Formats: sequence, C-alpha cells, structure tokens
Amino acid sequence: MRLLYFAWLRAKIGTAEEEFDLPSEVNDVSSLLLWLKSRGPGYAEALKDLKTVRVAVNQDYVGPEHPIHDGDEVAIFPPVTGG
Amino acid sequence: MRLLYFAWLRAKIGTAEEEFDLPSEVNDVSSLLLWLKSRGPGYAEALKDLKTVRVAVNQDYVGPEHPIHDGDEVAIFPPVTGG
Amino acid sequence: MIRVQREDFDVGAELEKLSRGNPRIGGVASFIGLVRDMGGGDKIEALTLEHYPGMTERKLTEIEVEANRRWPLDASLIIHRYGRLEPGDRIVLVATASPHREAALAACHFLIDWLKTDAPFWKSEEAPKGERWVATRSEDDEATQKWKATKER
Amino acid sequence: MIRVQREDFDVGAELEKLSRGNPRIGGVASFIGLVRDMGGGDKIEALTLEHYPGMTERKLTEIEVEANRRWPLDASLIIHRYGRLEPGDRIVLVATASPHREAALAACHFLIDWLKTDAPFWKSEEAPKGERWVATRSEDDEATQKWKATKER
Repeated sequence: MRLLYFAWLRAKIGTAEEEFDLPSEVNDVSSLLLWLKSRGPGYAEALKDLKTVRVAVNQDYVGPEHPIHDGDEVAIFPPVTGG
Repeated sequence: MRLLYFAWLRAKIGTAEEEFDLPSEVNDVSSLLLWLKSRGPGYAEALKDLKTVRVAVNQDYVGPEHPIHDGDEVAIFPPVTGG
Repeated sequence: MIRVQREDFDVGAELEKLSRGNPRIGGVASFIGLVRDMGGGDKIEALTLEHYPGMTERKLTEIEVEANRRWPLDASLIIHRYGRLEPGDRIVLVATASPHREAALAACHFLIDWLKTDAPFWKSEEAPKGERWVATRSEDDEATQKWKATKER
Repeated sequence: MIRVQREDFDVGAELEKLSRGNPRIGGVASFIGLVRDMGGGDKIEALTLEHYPGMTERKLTEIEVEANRRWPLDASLIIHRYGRLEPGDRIVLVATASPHREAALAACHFLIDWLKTDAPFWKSEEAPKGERWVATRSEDDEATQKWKATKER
C-alpha cells in the first residue's frame, strides 16, 4: 500500500509519501486512519479532527467504509482550496 | 420634432431621419404613430403591426401614452437584436 | 467602461487591463459573442450591425451602472462592434472584475443578457435568398425578465 | 482540454484557439482566477499551490466531461497553475464555447465552482506572521452543492 500526504497533513506527519505492507487490522479507510494515528505524535496530531481530513483511494474520493487492499494508492489531505 | 427610423422600419419608410413641426393632432406616442401611418403606404406598411415596433423619446424607451413635445428626438425601430 | 466601435478588439489585452494594478481583484469573468455561420436554418455569408448612436452609449452606460449597483465590481467593460462582420468575427465583449468570483460571474451574465434586450443594435444577415433582418428571440426577453424579477442583491 | 502547469498562460491566445475554425460557436465564456493580495485580513506576499499529480488531471477531466454532458459545448478548457505565485498572477483559466450563450455561461460557472471543491489543489500563503494553509470557504461547498442538486439539464 502506498500512502500520500498533502498540504498541512504532509507537514504535520513529516513526509509526503510512504509504503507499507497492509497491516492485518486494516481493511477499510476508518481502520487505516485509526492505525495511522497510533504510529506517532505527528500522525496523531494530523488526524485528530477527521472532519478536516479527506481520503482518496486510487485517486477517487471515498468515505470511511471504503475497503483498502494491498497495492492501493491512498492519499490523505485537507479539504481542497484551489481555483 | 426629429424622427429617426432604424432597421427594417427605416427600409420600409425609405428614410433614416426627418424633421417636422409637431402636428396639432399629435400629443403622445400613440397619436404620433397614428398620424405617421396616414403619411403614405411605406409608413402604413412599416407601422401596421405595432407589437413589433419600439419607440424611444430622447433616447429612452417609452410606452404609447408618453407625451411628445416639439423639439423631442423620437426614434422608431423594431425590437433590438444586438449582442 | 463602454466602447462602441467598428474595429475589432484584442481580448487578451482588454482583460489584462481590467485587473492590472489592482491586486484586490480575485476573478475576471468575460463573455465574447461571435458571428455564427447559420441563422434561421440558412448559411450566413455575413451580417451587418446597425445601431442608434447616442442612445447605444446611453443604454450601455445604464446597464453597466446597474451591474455595479447590484454587485461589488472593481472594474467592468462592454465593447460592442457595428458594421459588416463575417462568421467567426467578434461582435461583443463583456467583462467584469471583482474580489469575489460569484460577483464577477453573475454580473457578466447579467450584462450580456440585459444588453441583448436593451441596447439598440439590429442585425441584418446576408443569406442565400438575400438580405434579411434578424428576429428577436423570445429566450432573450425571458433572460432579461429573470433579472428584472431579482432587482435586489 | 485540461492543462496543469507551472507556467503562466496567454488568455487571448487560449480563448482565440477555443473558437478558431468553428463558425458554429456563438459565444465564449471565461473565468480567470487571480492571486489576491489579502487573505484572512492579512497582506499576502505570495502563495504556493501544491497539487496531487495524477489525481488532479483525473478530476479536472471528470469535471470537464460532466460539463459537456450537461450543456451542448463545442469546446472547453481548464488551465490550472501550481507553484509559487504573487498577487495579480493568474491561477486558473476556465473557458467554454457553444453555439448558445446560455450554455457557455452556465458551463463556465459550473466548471469553476466544481473545480474549487473537487480538484486536489492546496494553497499556502506567505503572510506577515509566516506561512499558513488557506482554509476552505463554506460558500465554495454550497456553490457546488447547488450544482449537485440540479444534475439534469
């Protein structure tokens, strides 16, 4: 699984990109976010208010129940502010 | 009184502009159009369907009851088609 | 600003001028009207735009004042051409600039709708069967009526 | 057509290309987004636009396809820049061309509204107290929701 972080989520987590083997307790977006929060204070801080967090799996916006498979590209970022 | 005609009204009447002394029977837009119709077949033809005729007095759109005074600039034309 | 002219205009330069030197502006909306090659089902060779000099400038100014009354615009522009034009030629440019995109977009839409029913221009087309005057579209009146029903901001 | 690029673009040339050679087109609507010098009450020195390469192009393409599904467009264009930009700089150009002005105007409005809430771009501002990420405006979400409520033409 490839993880990408953008904007202030990237800044708080301290990296733009990482690769993992899918942990056994992760099967959807919710469980992925829960697992990430436990990885350190930067993650916990970045993910403390999930109202300000958006997730895309394989470049499509998804909700908390969306399944996660090994090999997925998962991006985590704040609401967009382009245009 | 200065009269201006535009688009197909000008073509049917056969002139773009004319000057008159205000006839005694003309005191508003309605009576002006009635008087003009009697001036010849081109006028009668141009003014036969008043639904397709717009009138401006001193460069403002007006309705049939708008008064006409000597010295006014009166323009008669079809609905506009610019833009 | 309004301009009524026979000559073509440079869209890029006009839009650039509208916002230049004013970093409050966040959005510039514009509409360009072009001569189409079809009219009433017939191929059009060209069209000629006639207007009422004096009243045209007066009406365009009124329309622009009304747009500025309804929306917080930092700049606005209407350029309308007259004379003989061929398919693909530019007829009109309407542009608005505002700190906020919604104001710029709505005011631009308003200006072109209103101009279509209020500015004294008339088109005649050169069609295969000869020259003919373009008829009004009832959709144009309806578009302006919609704005008249919403006078307030 | 969509383009995501660091470089500036030439608005006049882009709009000209959109209608060139197609005399069916009667109207070209456009919106240009510019960097403002104020943000959250503070003077802004510059902003930096970050994006998600790959997903950006995908989302912009989806938005353009949706606009073409809703309105009869002959051409459309979205150019969005990324990188460091200063007040007055162009950020985005959205343009639509159609035989009919209402379609061009509505589709242009739709594209910029939708892009604001769907395309993965993030702005950070250089303000006097340091760098900070721009927060979402709830008006932007509402503008897109309005379009979602009117999926059909």
